[in-house]
Amino acid sequence: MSLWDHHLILLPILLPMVMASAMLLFDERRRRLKSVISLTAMAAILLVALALLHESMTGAVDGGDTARVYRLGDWSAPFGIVLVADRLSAMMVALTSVLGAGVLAFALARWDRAGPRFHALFLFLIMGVNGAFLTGDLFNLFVFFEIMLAASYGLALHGSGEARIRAGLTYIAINLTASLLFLIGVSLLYGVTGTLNMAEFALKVRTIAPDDRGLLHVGAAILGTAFLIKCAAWPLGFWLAPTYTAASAPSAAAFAILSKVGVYVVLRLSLLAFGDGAGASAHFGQPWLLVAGLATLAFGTLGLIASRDLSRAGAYAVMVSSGTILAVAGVGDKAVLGGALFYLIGSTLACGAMFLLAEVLQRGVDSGGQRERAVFDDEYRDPFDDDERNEPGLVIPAAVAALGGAFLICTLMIAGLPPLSGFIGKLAMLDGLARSVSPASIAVIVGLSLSSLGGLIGLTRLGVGALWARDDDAPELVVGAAELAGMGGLLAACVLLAIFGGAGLGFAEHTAEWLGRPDAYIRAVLGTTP
Amino acid sequence: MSVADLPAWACVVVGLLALAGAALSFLGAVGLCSFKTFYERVHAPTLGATLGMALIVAASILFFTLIEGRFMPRELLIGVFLTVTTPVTLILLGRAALFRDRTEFARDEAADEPEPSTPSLP
Amino acid sequence: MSSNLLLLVILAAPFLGAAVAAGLPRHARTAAAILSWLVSLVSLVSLAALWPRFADGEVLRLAIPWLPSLGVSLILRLDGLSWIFAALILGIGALVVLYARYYMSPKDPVPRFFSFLLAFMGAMQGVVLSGNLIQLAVFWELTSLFSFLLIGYWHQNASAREGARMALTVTALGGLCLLVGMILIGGIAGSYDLDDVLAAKSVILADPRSVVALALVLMGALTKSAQFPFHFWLPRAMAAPTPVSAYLHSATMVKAGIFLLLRMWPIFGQTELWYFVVAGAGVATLLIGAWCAIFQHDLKGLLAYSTISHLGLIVLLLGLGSPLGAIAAIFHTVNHATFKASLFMAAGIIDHEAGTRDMRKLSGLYKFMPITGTLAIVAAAAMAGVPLLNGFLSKEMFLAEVVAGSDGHALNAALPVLATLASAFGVLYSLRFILATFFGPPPTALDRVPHEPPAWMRRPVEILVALCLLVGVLPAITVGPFLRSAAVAVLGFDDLPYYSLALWHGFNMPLLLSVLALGGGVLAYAIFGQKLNTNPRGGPWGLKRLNGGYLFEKAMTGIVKGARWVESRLGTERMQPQLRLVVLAALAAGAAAAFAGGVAIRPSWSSPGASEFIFAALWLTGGGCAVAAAWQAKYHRLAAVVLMGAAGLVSCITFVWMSAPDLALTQLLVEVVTTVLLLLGLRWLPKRREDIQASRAELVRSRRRRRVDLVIAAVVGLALAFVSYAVMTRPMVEGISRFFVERAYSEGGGRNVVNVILVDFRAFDTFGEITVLGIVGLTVLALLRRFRPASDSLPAPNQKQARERAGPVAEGRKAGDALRDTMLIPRVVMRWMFPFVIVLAVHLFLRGHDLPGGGFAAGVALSIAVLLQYMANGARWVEERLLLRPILWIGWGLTIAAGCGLVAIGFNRPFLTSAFQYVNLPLLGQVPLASAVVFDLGVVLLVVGATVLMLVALAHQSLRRARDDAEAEQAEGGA
Amino acid sequence: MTEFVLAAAIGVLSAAGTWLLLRPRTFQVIKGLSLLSYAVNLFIFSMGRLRSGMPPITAKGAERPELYADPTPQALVLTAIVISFALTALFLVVLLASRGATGSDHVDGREPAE
Amino acid sequence: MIRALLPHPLLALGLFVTSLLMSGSVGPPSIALAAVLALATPQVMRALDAQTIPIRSPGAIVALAGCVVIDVLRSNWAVAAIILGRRRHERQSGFIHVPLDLKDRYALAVLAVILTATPGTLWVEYDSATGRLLLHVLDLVEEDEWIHLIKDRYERRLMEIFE
Amino acid sequence: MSQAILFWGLTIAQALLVAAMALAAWRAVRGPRAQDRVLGLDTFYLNGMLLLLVFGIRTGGSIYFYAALIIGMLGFAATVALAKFLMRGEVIE
Ligand code: NA
Ligand code: NA
Repeated sequence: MSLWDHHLILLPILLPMVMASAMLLFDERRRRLKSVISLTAMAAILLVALALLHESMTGAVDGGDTARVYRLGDWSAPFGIVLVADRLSAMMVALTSVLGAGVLAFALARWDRAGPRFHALFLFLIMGVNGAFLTGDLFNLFVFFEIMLAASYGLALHGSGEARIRAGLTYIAINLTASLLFLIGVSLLYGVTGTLNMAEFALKVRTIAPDDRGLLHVGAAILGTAFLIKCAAWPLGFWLAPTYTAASAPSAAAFAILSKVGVYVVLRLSLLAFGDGAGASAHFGQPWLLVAGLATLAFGTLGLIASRDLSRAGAYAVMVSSGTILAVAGVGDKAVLGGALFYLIGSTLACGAMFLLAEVLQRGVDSGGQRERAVFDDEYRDPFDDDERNEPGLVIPAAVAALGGAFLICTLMIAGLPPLSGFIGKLAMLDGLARSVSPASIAVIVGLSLSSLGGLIGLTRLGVGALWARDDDAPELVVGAAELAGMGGLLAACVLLAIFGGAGLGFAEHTAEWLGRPDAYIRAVLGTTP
Repeated sequence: MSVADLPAWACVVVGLLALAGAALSFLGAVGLCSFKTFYERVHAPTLGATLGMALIVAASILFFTLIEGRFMPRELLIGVFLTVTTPVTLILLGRAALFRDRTEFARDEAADEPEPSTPSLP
Repeated sequence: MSSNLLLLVILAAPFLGAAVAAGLPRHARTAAAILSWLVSLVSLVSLAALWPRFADGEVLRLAIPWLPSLGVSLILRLDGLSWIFAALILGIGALVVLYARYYMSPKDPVPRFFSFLLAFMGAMQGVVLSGNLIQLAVFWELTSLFSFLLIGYWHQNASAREGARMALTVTALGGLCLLVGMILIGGIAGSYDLDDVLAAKSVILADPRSVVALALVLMGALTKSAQFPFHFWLPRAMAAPTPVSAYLHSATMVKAGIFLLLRMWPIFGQTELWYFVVAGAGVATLLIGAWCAIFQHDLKGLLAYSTISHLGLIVLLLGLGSPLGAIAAIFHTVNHATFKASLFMAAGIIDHEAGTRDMRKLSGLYKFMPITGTLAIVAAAAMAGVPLLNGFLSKEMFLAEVVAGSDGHALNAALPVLATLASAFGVLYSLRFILATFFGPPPTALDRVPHEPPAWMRRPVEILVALCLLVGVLPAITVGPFLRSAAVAVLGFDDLPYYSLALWHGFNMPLLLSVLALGGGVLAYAIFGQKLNTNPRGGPWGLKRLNGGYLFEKAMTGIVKGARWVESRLGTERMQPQLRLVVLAALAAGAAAAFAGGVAIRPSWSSPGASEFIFAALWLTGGGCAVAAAWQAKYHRLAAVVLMGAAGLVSCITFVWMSAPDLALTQLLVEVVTTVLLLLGLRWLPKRREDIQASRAELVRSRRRRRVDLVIAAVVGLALAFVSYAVMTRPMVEGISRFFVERAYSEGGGRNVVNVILVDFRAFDTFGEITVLGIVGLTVLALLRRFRPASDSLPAPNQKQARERAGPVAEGRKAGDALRDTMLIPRVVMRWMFPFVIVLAVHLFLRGHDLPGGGFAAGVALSIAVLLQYMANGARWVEERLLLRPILWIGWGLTIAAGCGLVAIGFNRPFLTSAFQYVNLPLLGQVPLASAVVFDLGVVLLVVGATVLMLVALAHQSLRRARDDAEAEQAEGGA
Repeated sequence: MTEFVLAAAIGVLSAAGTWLLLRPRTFQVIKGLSLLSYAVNLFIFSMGRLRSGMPPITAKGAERPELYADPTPQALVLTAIVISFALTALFLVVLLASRGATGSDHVDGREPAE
Repeated sequence: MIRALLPHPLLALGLFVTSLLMSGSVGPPSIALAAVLALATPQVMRALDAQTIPIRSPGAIVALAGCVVIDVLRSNWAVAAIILGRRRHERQSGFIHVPLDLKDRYALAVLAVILTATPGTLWVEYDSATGRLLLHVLDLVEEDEWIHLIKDRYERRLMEIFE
Repeated sequence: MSQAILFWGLTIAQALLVAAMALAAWRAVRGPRAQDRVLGLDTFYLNGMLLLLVFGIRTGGSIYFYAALIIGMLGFAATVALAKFLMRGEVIE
C-alpha cells in the first residue's frame, strides 16, 4: 500500500480543512485563487471518494466488501478514534463532493461575494459533513456534527438580512438543544458501556447486563431524538423550511446534505448496533422510525403543496426525502433499504439543484446586502456595495429553455416520476414493499405514492407560475454560465444515475446488504471476530 | 511526609489558621449581608480578601512546606494577585454606585429597585 | 437490417429527433418540420419493414438491460396490437407534422414545438412497444409530461397553463396508480415481463391483491382516455395549438388508455370488476360526451366532447368482455383516429383562415373554402356513422355487439337504447358542425375574408379523408389484415372469433338502430338546431352543475388551502413551541425506553461524612443561584449574569472536588470570557420593565404557559437527575479509560491523562473542536459586519452620556477627563497585569501535558489578558499598540495543528500520531519533548484568535456607532 | 450521598435551564442554554462515576488505573465546554443581530400579536 | 544595552519570581523558563508604552509595607468588631475629601490599592485636575484625623518612593 | 488529637466558607441594586477561592492550586466588566 493510498481516507476531512485554513491566511479579495482552491478540493475529494468506494467494494481478502479503517494517532480501536470507509460512508462522501462541486460552481457567479469568508465556511461545512460520514466514533461524530453545524450557521446567515437572521436564530437554538441531547445520549451510552467506538458499542449492546439495558435504551432513545431533529423529522423539523428558504441559494443547496447526515447516522447506528444480532435490543426504535418517517413524509408533502415559493418547496422536498428514507428504515426490510439508498442520492442532488433553480427563477426579490463598515480594516468591503451590478457573470442565451428543462428534471426527481433516478429509487422501494404485505409496507406504499402526486401538484403549480406566468414587470430570466454549470452538473448527475440505474441500484442494494451484516464492519474495525 | 506524620503543632497551627481565616471571611460575608447601605457593604468582603486570605494562605504554605519537605510558598502568588486586583473591582464598583446614585438614571439596563435609604452624596 | 435495429429505430428516432430539434435556432421552422417529418417517416418505414417479419401471432422482442435487480429491462415488443397502434401514431404523426408546418406562426419558437411533438411521439411508441409493465408505466408518464408541455405551448395564455396543469395532474395521478398497479401485478406474477404476465393469468386472478391491482390499472387507463368522471381535462386541453389536439386527442394520448385496456383485456377482460368499471365508465362517458358535444359553440370544444364520447364507446366495447367487442374496439380506434384527426385539422384550418372557431360567428364558409368544406363534411359524416365511411362500419359492429349482449344484466338490457341515443346525439352534433359552419348566410362577424389554406396544409386532411372513404368502402382489403393481426395479439389464435368486415350484412337489428339514430339525429337538428346554435350559455342543458373542470379547480384550490391549514396547524415557525416539542420528544423517547427496558436504581447510601454535608451545602447555594438566575433573567439581566456566574463557580469547585482540575480551570476561564461577551451584548438589548402591563387575557395565557413550562422543566430536571443517579450508583464498567491511564505516561509522554487524551489519544476531537471555534469566529465576524442596532439602542448608554456631563465638575475639564480619572487606578493595575497573565498562560501551556492546563486554557488566559487591556484602555488605544490579526491567527492555528498532524504522515504513521522524547539538555537536564506540544501551540493560537475576534468584533459595534454618528453629524453640518 | 447531591444539582440546573429555554426572550434562551450546558457538563462528568481527590494525573507509570477518576468523561467535557462556549458566543451575536434587524428581542423576532 | 534588554528591571524580577512560584520547583528547567519569561515578557510593556517605575528609596518601601500590614491588621479587627455588632449605634459611615499632592499615577495606584485593601476605607473618586480624592470610610470618627492619617502615613512615604 | 484539630479545623473552615458563599449569593439574589449583586458575586468568588485553598490542604494534593490562582488573577476581569458596565453601559469603549 503506497503512502498516499494509506492516508486516502483522511483527505475528505483534511483537505477542505487545510484549504479553508490556508484561505484565512491571505486576503479575502483574492477570489479567483479561492475559487480554484475550493473547486480543486471538491474534485479531489470526489476522486478520493471514488477510490474509497472502489476499495470498499473489492478490498476484502476474498475481493468482496470491506470497511477500510484509519487509526488516527496510531491508536487502535476502540481506544483511539478511527475513520471507517465502507460502502455507505464512501457513497455519502462522494455524494457530498458532487453536490458541493455543483453548489460551489453556482456560488462563483456572485454568491460567494455576498458576505465574508464564504469559501472557508463552505469548505468547513464539507469537512464536517465528510467527517460525520467517515468517523467510527460516537463522540467524534458529535464533534463533526458541531463543525458541520457551526459552518451551517455561518452559511445560513451568509448574506445577512432580516429573514435569515430571524430563521437562523430558531435554527441555532434548536440545533444547540439537539447538540445537548446528543451529548447526553453519547455520555449515557459511555456510562453504561464504557466505550465510544461504534463497533465496540455494537458488540457491547449484545452482551450488556440485562440490568443496564434499560439505561442503554434511554441513551439510544435520546440520541435518536437528536438525530431525528437533524433529519427534520416531524414534529422536530419545523426549523428546516424557514431556515432553508431564507438562506442564500448556495447555502440552502449545500444544506440538502445536512439532513442526510442525520439520516445516515440513524441508518448506520440502527443497523450496526440494533440489527438482527442485537439480542434483546434488536430493532430498537424501529417502529418509531416508521411513524416519524411517515409523519415527516406526509407533512413534507403537504408543505410542498402549500409552498408559496420554490425555495420553500425545495425545503419541504428535503423533508419529504428524509421522511421517505426514515419510513423505509422503519419497515426494516433490507430489500427496500437498497432502493432508499439509491433514492437518497438522487433526491439529495435534486433538492440541491432545486434551491439553485429557485434562486435563478425568483431573482430580483432578494435585495442584496446593506452598506456597513468593516469591523477590521483588513477585512474586505462588501462587493455588492462596490458595484451595483447584480448580474451573475456571463449570461447565457436561451435561459428560459434551459431553466425550463432544469425545472422539469427537478420536478421529476423530487416527485419521483419516470424516467429519472428519483423514480428508480421509488420503484425499487415500492417493488420491495409490495413483496411483503404488512400494514407498515402498505402505509409506506400509500405514503410514497401520495407524496409523488403531492410533489407533482405542488411543483407544477409553482413552476408554471415561475416560468410560464411571469409578471410583465418581473425581471427577465437570466442565468449565468457558472450558475448553469453548477445546476446543470447536479441535474446531469441525476440523469446519469437514471441511465446507469442498473449499476447504481445494484450498488445501493449491495450496500444495504452489507449494512445488514454488521459483523464484517465490526471485524474490520476491531480486528476481532464478534 | 504524609498528613498522618505531620507534627502535632503543625496540625494545630494549620487547622487554626485555616479556621481563623475562614471565620474572618465568613464575618465579611455576614457584614455584606447585614450592613444597610451599599457603601458600608462594600467594606465587608475586604476582611476575607486581606487578613482572611492571608491566614489561609499561610496555613497552606505551612502545610505544603511540611508535607513536601521543602519551602513551598507558591500560594503567595494568589495572595499578591488577589491583593492587587480586589481593590480594582471595589474602586470601580464604588465609583459606579456613586455615579448611579448621583444621576437620575436610577432605572436603566441593570434595572433594580431604588436604594431604600440613600445617604447624602458628596 | 435486423429487426432488432429496426425496433430500436422506431423508438429512438423520435427522441433523437426531439433532441436535435431542441437545438435548432428559434426561427428554423421549416428545418424543424422537415426533420420531424423525416423522423416520423423513418420510423414509419421501419415499422412497415417489420410487418412481414412477424407472421400471425409472432412477437418480436428486443431486451436491453436497465435495472436487472428489479427485473426491469427495456423490452421492445412488437405484436399485432402494437403494430397497429404504432402505425397510427407514426402515420398520423407524419401528417400532423406536415400540417403544423403551415399552422404554426413564425413568431412562435416552432423548433421547440416540434421537439416536444417528437418527444411525445417517442413516448407513445414507448408505451405501445413496451414489453415490460414498468416500462409501460414509465413511458405512460412521459406521454403525460410531454402532453403537458404541448398543451402549455402557448403558455402566455392562462387557459393553456391551466389546461396543461389539469391534464398533467389527472393523467399523472392515473399514471401513479398504474405504476403501483403494475408493481402489484408484477409482484403477483413474479415478473414484470409482459409475456410472463400474460402467461400468468390464472395466478394473477387467483390472488386477492389482483383486485386492487386491477382497480389501480383501470384508474390509469380511464384517466388517460378521458373517461367519466375524469373526462374534464380533455376539453380544457383544447387550449393547445390545433395540431396538438389533432394528434393527442385523436390518435395518441387518449388512445394510450385504450391500448392499456386492450393489453390487460386478456387477463382481466372477463372479471366482474372489469365489466362494471370499464363498461360503466364507457357508457356514462359515451352519453355525457355526446350530450355535451351537442351544446358546444367552439369547433374544437365540440370535437373534444365528441372525442370523449367516442372513447366512451370504445371503452364500453372493451368493457363488455366479448372477443368481438375487443375487435370492434380496435377497429373503431383506428377509424376514430382518422376522421377525428382530419376534423381537428379542418377546424384548425377554419380557425387559421377565419380567425375564429366560434360557430356563432361562422357561417356559410363553404363558398369561401369549398375543398376544405367538402373534406370536413365527409369526415363529419364518418363521425356521424354515415354508410360508406369507416365510422359507419365500426359503429355497426358496436351496435351489433351491444344488441348481442343485451341479455343478463339490467345494464346490458338498457345498452341498445343508450347506444342508439348516443349515436343520435352524434348525428346531431355532426350536423351542427357542418351546417353551422359551412352553410347559411355569409359570415358577418369575421374580421377577414376567409379563403382556402395553402395546399400543403390541406394535404394531410385530404389523405385522412381518403382513408375514411377507402376503409369505409373496402374494409377487408385496406384494414383487414392489420385488424386481424391486432386481434390475434389480444385474443390469441385459438380464440379468434368469426367476424366480417363487410359493408353490408343484410337487414338486421344494428342496421335498424343505425337508421333510427341517423333519423333521430336529423329530426332533432330540425327541431332544436336553431335553439342550439343560439344557446347563449354554451353549456349543456341539465349538466351545468356537473362541470368537472370547475370541480377539479375547486379541489386543487382546496388541496392547497387544506395543505396550508394543516401546515399551520401541525407545524409552527415559532421558536418556543418548537423547543418545547424538542424537549418533550426527548423526554418521551427517554421515558418510553426506560419504561420498556426498566431502569433499576441501586442506591449506595453510606453514612455521609462532614465533607458530604459541605458539598450538599455548596450545591444548595449553587442550585439556589441557578434558580434565582432563571427567575431574574427576564427583568434583571445583569442579576442573571451575576447569579449564573455564581452557579458556574460552584460547578468549577465541584470539578476540583471530584478530581477534575482541568475542567475547573477551563470552565473558570471560559466563564470570565462568557460574562464579558454577554455584557458586551447586553448593551444592544432593549430595556425590559416589569411595570408594563399586559392585557388580562394575555396575562392568563402567559400564566398558563408558564405553569406548563414549569412542569416540563421540573420533569426534565427529575429525569436527568434520575438517570445520572442511576448511572453514578452503578459499578464502573470496564471500558477504554483503563488503557488511557495505563499508557498516558509510557506511550503518550504525559502524566495528565486528560490532557494526553486531548492532544494524543483523541487529538482528532480536539482538532475538530478548535475548528468549531474558528468557524464560529468567522461567522461572528460576518454577522457583525452587517450588524444594525435597533433604533432605540443607537444612542450611547445613559450612563455614558450622563457621565460626560455630570460628575464633580471643575473648570477646564474636557470630555473624557472623567473617564480617564475613573480608570486611572484600574488602568495601572490592569496594564501591569498583562505580562503576568502571559506568564500564567505560558505555564498553563507548558505544564498541560503533565498537570492541569493545556493549550485551550492558555489560549483563553491570553485572550483575557488582551481583554483586560481593552477594558482598561479602550479599543482604539489597544489597537494602535498591539498588532491584532485574529483571522490570521485562526488560520495559522488551524494550519499548525493540521501540519503537526501531517508530520506523522511523513514518517508513514497515521495523521496526528505523536512522538515524544526525553532530551538531555546541558544545564536543564532531562526535558520532555512531545510533538503534541506543537499541536497544542496551534490550539493556543486558534483560541486566542477566535476569542479575541469575538470579543473585539462585538466591542467594535459601539465604536462604529460613534464613528457613524460623528460622520452623519459632519455630513449634516456640511450640507 | 455525594452522588445524590450531584444528581440533584444536575436536576436543578437542567430544570432551571429548560425553563429559561422555553421563555420568549432571546436573553432568557441564551441563559437557559448556558445553564443547560452546565447541567450537561456535569451529567457527562457524572457518567465516569465520582471520585474525590484522585485526579487522573498519574505518577510516571500508573500502577493502579482503577484508583483514578475516569479521565475519558473529563476529556469529553472539556471538548463540550469549548464547543458550547463557541456556540454561546455565536448565539449571542445572532440574537443581537436579530434584535438589531427586527427591533425586538422576542425569539420570533416580533412581539406576539394579541 | 541593559535598558533595551531590561526595560523594567523590577517587573522582570517580579516575573522571574512569579514564574518560579508557578513552576513550584527551582530545578534548572524552571529557572531557565523563568529567566526566558522574565526577559521576554516585559517587551510587551513597550507596546503598551508603560513608563519605567522610578524607585527612589527602598527603605521607604519597607517602612510603607510595615505600616500597611499593621494598618490592615488593625482595621480588620475594627471592621470585624463593627460587623459583630459593637458600637452599632454611634457608628457613622460617610465620604470624605482628601486633597492629595501626589501626582504620579503609579504612586496614586499604590495608594488606591492600599486604601481599598484596608478594610474600612474605599477609594471612590479621584479628580486629577484638582488632586482631590473622595474616600468612603466605614467608621467616620473624625474627618481630619483620616486626612492626616492618609497624608502622613502613606502619601509622604509614597512621594519618597516615587517622586 | 492534633489530627482531629486539623480535621475539624479544616472542616469547619470549609463549612464557614460555604456559608459565606451562601451569604454572598443571598446578597447577589437580593440586591437591591446592581452594584450589590456584583459585590455579592465578587465575595462569592473570593470565598470560593479560599474554599479551594482549604480543600487543597484537606486533600493534600496540589490540583486546586491553578484553579485558585486563576480566580485570584483573572476572576476580577468578570467583576471589572460588570462594574464597568454599571458605570458606563459599555464594557469596552
Ligand atoms: Na432561497
Ligand atoms: Na477597603
